[in-house]
Amino acid sequence: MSPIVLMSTPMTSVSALAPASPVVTAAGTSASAFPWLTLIGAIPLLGALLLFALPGRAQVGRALALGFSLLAFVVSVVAATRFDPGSTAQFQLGERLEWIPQFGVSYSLGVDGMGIAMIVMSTIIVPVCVLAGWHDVPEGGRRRNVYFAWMLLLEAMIIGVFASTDVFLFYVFFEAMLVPVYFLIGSYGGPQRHAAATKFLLVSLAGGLVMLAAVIGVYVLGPGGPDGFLVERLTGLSFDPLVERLLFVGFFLAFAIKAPMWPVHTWLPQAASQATPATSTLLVGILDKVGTFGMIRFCLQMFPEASRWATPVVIVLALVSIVFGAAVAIGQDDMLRLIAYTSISHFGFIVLGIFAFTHVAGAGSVLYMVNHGFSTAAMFLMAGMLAQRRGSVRISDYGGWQRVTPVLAGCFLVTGLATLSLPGMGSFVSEFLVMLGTFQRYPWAAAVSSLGIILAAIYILLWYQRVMTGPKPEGLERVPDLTGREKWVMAPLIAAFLVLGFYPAPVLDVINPSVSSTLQHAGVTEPRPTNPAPAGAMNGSAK
Amino acid sequence: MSPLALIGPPSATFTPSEVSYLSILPMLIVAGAALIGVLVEAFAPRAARFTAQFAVAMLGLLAAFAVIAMRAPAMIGVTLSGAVVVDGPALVFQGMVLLMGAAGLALMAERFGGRGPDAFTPSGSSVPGSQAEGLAERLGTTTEVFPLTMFALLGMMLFPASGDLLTMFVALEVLSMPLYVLTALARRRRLLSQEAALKYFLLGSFSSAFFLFGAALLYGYAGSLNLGEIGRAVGTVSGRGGLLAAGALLLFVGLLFKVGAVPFHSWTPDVYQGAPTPVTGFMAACTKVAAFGALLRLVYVGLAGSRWDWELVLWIVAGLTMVVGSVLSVSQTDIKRLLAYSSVAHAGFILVGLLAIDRAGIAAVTFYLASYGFATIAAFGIVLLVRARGSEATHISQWAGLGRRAPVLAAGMGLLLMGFAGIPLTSGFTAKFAVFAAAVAHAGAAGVVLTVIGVLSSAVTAYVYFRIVVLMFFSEPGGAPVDVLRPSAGGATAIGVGLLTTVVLGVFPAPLLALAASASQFLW
Amino acid sequence: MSLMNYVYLAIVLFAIGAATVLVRRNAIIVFMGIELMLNAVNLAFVTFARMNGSLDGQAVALFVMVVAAAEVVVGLAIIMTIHRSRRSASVDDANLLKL
Amino acid sequence: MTTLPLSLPTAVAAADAAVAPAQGMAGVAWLLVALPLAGAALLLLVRRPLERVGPIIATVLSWGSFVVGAILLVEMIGRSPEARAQHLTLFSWLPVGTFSLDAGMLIDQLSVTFVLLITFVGSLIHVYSLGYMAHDPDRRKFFAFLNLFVAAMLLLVTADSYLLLYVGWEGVGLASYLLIGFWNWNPPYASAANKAFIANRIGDFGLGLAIMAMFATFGTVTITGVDRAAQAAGDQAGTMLTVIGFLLLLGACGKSAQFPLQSWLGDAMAGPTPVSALIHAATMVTAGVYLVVRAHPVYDHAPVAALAVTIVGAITLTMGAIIGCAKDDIKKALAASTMSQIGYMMLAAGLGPVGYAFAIFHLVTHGFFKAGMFLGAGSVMHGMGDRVDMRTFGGLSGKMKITWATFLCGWLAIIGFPFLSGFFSKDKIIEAAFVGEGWRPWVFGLTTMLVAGLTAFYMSRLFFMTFHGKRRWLEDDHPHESPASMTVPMIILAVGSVALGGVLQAGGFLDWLAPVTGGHAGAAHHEPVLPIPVITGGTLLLVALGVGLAWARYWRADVPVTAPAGSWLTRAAARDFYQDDVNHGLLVVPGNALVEAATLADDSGVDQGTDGVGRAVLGASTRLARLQNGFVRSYALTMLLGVVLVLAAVWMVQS
Repeated sequence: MSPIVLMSTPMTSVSALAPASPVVTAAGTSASAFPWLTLIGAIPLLGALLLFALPGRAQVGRALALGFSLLAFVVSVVAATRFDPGSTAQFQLGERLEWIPQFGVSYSLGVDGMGIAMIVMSTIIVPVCVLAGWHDVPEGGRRRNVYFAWMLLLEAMIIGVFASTDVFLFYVFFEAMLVPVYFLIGSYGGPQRHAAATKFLLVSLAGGLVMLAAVIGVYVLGPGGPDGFLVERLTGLSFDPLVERLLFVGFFLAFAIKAPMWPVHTWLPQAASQATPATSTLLVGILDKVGTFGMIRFCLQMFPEASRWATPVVIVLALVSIVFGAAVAIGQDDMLRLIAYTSISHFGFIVLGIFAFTHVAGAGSVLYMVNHGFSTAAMFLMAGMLAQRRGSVRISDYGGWQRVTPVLAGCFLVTGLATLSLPGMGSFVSEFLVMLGTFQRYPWAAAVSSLGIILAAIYILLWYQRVMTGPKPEGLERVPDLTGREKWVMAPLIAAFLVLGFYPAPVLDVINPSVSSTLQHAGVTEPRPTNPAPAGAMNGSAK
Repeated sequence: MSPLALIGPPSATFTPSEVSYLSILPMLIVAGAALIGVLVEAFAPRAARFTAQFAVAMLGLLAAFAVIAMRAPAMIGVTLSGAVVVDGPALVFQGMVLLMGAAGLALMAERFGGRGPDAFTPSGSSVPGSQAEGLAERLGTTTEVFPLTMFALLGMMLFPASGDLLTMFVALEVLSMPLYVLTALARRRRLLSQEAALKYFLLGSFSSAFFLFGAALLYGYAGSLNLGEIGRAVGTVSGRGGLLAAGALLLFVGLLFKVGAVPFHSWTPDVYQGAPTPVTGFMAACTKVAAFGALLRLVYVGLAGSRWDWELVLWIVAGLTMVVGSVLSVSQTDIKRLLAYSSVAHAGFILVGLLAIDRAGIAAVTFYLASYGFATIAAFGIVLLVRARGSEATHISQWAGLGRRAPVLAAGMGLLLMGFAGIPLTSGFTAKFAVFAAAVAHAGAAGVVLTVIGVLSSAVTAYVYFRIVVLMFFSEPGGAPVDVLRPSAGGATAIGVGLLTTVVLGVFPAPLLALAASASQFLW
Repeated sequence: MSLMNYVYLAIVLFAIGAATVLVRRNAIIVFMGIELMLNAVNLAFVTFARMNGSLDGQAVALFVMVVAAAEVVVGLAIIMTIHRSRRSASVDDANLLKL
Repeated sequence: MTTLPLSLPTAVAAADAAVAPAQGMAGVAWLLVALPLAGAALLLLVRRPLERVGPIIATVLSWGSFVVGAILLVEMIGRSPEARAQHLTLFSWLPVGTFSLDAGMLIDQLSVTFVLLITFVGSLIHVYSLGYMAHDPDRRKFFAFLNLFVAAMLLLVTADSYLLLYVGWEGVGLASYLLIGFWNWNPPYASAANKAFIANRIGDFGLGLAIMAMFATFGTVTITGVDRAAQAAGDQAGTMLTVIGFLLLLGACGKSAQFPLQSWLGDAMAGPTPVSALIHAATMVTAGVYLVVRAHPVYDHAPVAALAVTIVGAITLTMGAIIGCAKDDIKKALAASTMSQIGYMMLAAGLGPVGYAFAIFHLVTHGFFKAGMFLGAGSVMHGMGDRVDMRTFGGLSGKMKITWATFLCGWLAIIGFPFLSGFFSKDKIIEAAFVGEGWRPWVFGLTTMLVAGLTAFYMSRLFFMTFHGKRRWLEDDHPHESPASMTVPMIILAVGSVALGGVLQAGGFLDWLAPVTGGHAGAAHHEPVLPIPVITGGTLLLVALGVGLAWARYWRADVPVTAPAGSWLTRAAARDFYQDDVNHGLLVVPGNALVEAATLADDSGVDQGTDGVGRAVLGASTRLARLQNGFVRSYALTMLLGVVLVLAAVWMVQS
């Protein structure tokens, strides 16, 4: 490798005294003296390598996995405290090493508010998944160690995805993370797991390879040079409209598959229903966010014209995802498939918010990504805990469980309420912000998307009713309620719902600058209210 | 920008009567080693033959490579009256051929504790199952494969360094003929092996005839066989356009046959399947490297000026090669055949890079060949190790559950397959990126179209590779028991090098890319 | 008589050789077709040498003959082995490797 | 955007002239919500130790909220009418670019009225529940949910923005869901809970969109901000205001069980009776009225939307009354009555400034008497083995004297017996309904008046069937009076039923509300189309008729134990005018069709599409592979064809 080339430190001086007006231009990456982001990613990577190397006799595998994932969490929290929401640099905690200068590729890391939020969310969910997957490989041995190793490897890759500021590097992580997921789905799970893993891989790979063509296109049309792949260098280029649209489609398709949006979603229900709950959690809770993350980071920022051009189609697809996903969810008997379809519906909201091109909707979408990570994680884990007790994921095999396992039922209900976006839960805040922002531009779209909240109530409550209510089930009186480990799995998630529901301001403060900078790059102006309130009463409560 | 301008001015001092021995020293070493091999075969006692042959061949290869590695800048020059041109690309390709040849040789020398090379019949001329075969079996070794391989390598080294069409033809034949013989020498399933040799030989000669005819037409057009002269003639000679275009395309037929491009690929699956597995690996890697080296020289030095005449045809060939290779690999059930079709698809990807007609394309092709070549040798090396009742378990159903039985080997194969599929952080990804980027950047709309076809074909091939991964890791072992042999140090090294390059060229591709880029200047 | 007629003759011979490869089953005859193609090329080379007034083409013809001779050695060896194993020199009988 | 300093819950000055920053007790008004919320959290999280004491803690916390509310009221009365509204900023809730919303509380006359109603009735019902739920194994959870409800309801009425209101709005919906389904091992109860929540969600859909429309139109969603913007925009924003008005109405219909979203309320009686009293009679279901009154500046400039409110109210009040006549289930009859009474309030709210204050007035008195009657019904059920069919009651007055007496007060109050609570509040609405021009006063006025008679009939029917006439008890019935923890709250509410109307009327409640509701003084300027004495007299006459008819049929005459077939109207009313069937046809059937169609499309369409690509590739592969037939001559032919094609291409290009 070539010697380290540290970025210069552009424009960070005004951070503390930044004016209250929206940031004019956020650009550049402020370097970090300490490679925080690399460290966050390196911890699970090391853990993964260690677990791969561990002999099968070693029983400490999962404890090690938990330890490494918790360590990554701690480090990510420390890094988050180093993040300055007031900075004018688009990316912070920057790191830069030359990697493939021939292609203008550098190992460039950096996060904006969205990035750090996603990283922290990921490092929270992974230990939860490790705990949740504690007994997933009952026979133990090497196979179990490898299971957790894949999890940690996936975590490392995902952190790489969220932290890359180099398009090539992003792509590398984006595609490479398919491998751990492929093995997680294909090796551990239900009887149809091979088919599910293959489908996941092929659909993702197809999208990813089309994106590769677009990445190449961006590179060829970009400025070139040893850092020609940096997002910031690729921002604000003027493309031929047709070319820009093609490039946009190339990126968008891959992200839409990953997200997943209707009609390229079919891999998800299959994968989620076959994988272990912990894997499904990682899959839907974190991995799929990469799709929407990519839309914001790359589609909107690099191809603003094309993004606006595609908006009508994307919005319609998002609305179809919302309604379609929710409607299909209502009809599911398989809990895991049901959750998968709810996620498709929720991803519809996220995409809707992204392409509404308003600050409120954009911030809502980013927050939604965080919230959905927690809520869907909780949902999958609940389903897993039920399935572990009953040995079935079919809803029709249940009934009356509230009488037997009240705490489980309570957690399940809270999780369900978070999924149906009850106010007070984080998911409400984000969903409402998305709709609020969307309404500013597309009232009809907001109205249609609102149908999703009715359908959400139906699928969640019917589910709860069929599983939990009714007369005490026969022969299951001795089913244990939540164990201590399971409570520790659920507690942080439920706490996250509530905290983000009532006090999302700290997270929003972190997200806001990245949203406004993205919108700035996208070249849109905020819609104004038609009949604004007289001065003094603007902007909610006066300050 | 004119392609000629890119290639740059001739810089060597041209001395007709002199021979720059340094420039051709590596080839001389290999030729010498091959000849010594013949002598060893004739005079050395049977017991010492294997060791002696292997040592001579391996030392020859390593010495030749050491010369290139240490004296490369001084070696550059046109020599032998322009018949041999040793320039950057030639040296890089020779280096690759030597290293891959060494890896291939190590696999050919694999004995698995027996007396002679395990893959080869002790008596190629005997009837399968006959008394003579049994006798030869008892007597031991088949060591003639080593000098044969060395002769093939000599041809492969000369091929990309050929300064004129005659040298190129001779090199083509020198590399082909030992391979025909090697193909016929499998120890097990000898009928298949002989059939493969026959097919390879007939079709190979057939294509050589086309190559030669193309050379004749170009000679008729330019009045010279020298590629540089032909290149210069393209701009100046008028009125014989038909000769030029037809000649160029017939030359391509000969070379495209060697790389296995559609529609000249049909020998590939049969020969790859029938040949002894180490030979298949050797062929897949070294022949491809040498043939692409020659193709590059032909295109960039001789024919770049007339690209409008043949470009369209090659675009179509490249597209067809990617599509047919990847689609056909989907329905394969024999692992060697499957890898054969995959090599066809890879030839298509490399062609895309070649058609950039730019130095970036040369570097990309070089990089692709390096990453593909080592990986494919390692892949065939792994195939060599998986046995059912003594012979190689090549039906993919026999690979089911291999991940349980031999996790390290299966993991290695999985890594190689991911490399073939072009998963990032493996060499295959960087290589694909390089060729596609070169094509998009320099081949205009055709480059974009080919790239899109290429990425879609990649998706199809990925299905194929991951199907094997599924079998190895996610399926329960099938009926007949499958054993995994332990390779010797040499074989393990060959496989290890393939694995290592897959990872290293994926994670740190910059040095090789830099080398390939700095060595992308043709001389004539 | 124009020298080009020799070229045309070469082309015709080449085509006859190629047709032989395609239509005959006996491996030896097929191989002879290939030899015919090579010699047709020789004719073309010599003709072009004459047209261009250089000796290169004639030199090539010599090389080609040598190469063809080498090919005969290798080719006949292969055909012989397969004939011994199968008791047949028909190229269509060697049909195990397919699909 | 820059970082906002993370503001802790502090009273920050609101830069709003009309609404003063919070001072004194209002500075800790958040305790209103926090106390019961803490109770709910505590009871839900700490399980075993609180099985016994938990209910008491919950009750104490609820009373604590009442005390805070009472102090707020006292302080508020101490200030001048203009300075009574106070605003308390709690913390930065949603700082998002142009939409920067703090969580805050608006303490004004309207919210304090509600706070007191909720905390007082709510606390009484906590006390009542101590007795009523004494033997339920899950009572800890029950009290947690009750506390949760109180907290959410208080949040709803004290929120300073529509969005925070929405939080409370769905919070009470959740509490309602939990409490309706409290005995959800009985499958119909679980379904009833779902139905309530989902019907409410349909309403919430409207409220949510209304909030979005407010933001898009006015750039703010605070109550004061929208008020001022709506007033400033006036008729310029007429269309948007009408849209917002309709959307708010949809929300109100869902929560207040107004036509066409009324069907859930009857089923909601599945919950324990104290729940029905508190949530489905006194407080939560009136939130729709609160919403309309809160948003009155919107309706002031959106006459069409206001008219729609009135019409919805009129339809519901009539429908509820008719349904009430046909129900034999005591709780469902009371629920129908609740619907009808809320219809009155909605109608009043839709009348504009004339009616806002009356709507609230009736809401408060109704809260007392209806809660009292529900508790009475609960007491009856307590004594009659949890049965609800009035046809098996009768003549209970002797056995349950206190219950009878308190129910009597409630009954008299609701039928508008002179000088009891209902008389003051309901008659005002009837009078206001007669105000106006054209057809409206006649339609609305006469409707309200006639339904007053109907109300008297069905409430008397209920009262007589339960407490008078022959005893139609089942064999093992042993009716007995309830314990003091139940009767005392009933007595207190009965006192309220009797006296509250008069006290408030005398105490100038309407004038007190005037700064918020835009002044009922309007009534003075607009005379009813009929003279007031005529209205009052006519109403009383109709009431007397209704009571008399009920007396004749349900006290003097024998009531059959099994319900007679009845006329088509009775049958229709007993089935809630086929509301469930209509819903089934209009919502459930198409909904199911959508679900099935989408599932089918997903399984056979989209999924097959993805797989189809795979199959196509495989098919192509197999077919192409046939070319690889093993014949070397065929391979040579392929090559030669390639050569020929290539040369042909060259030849074509060259010539």
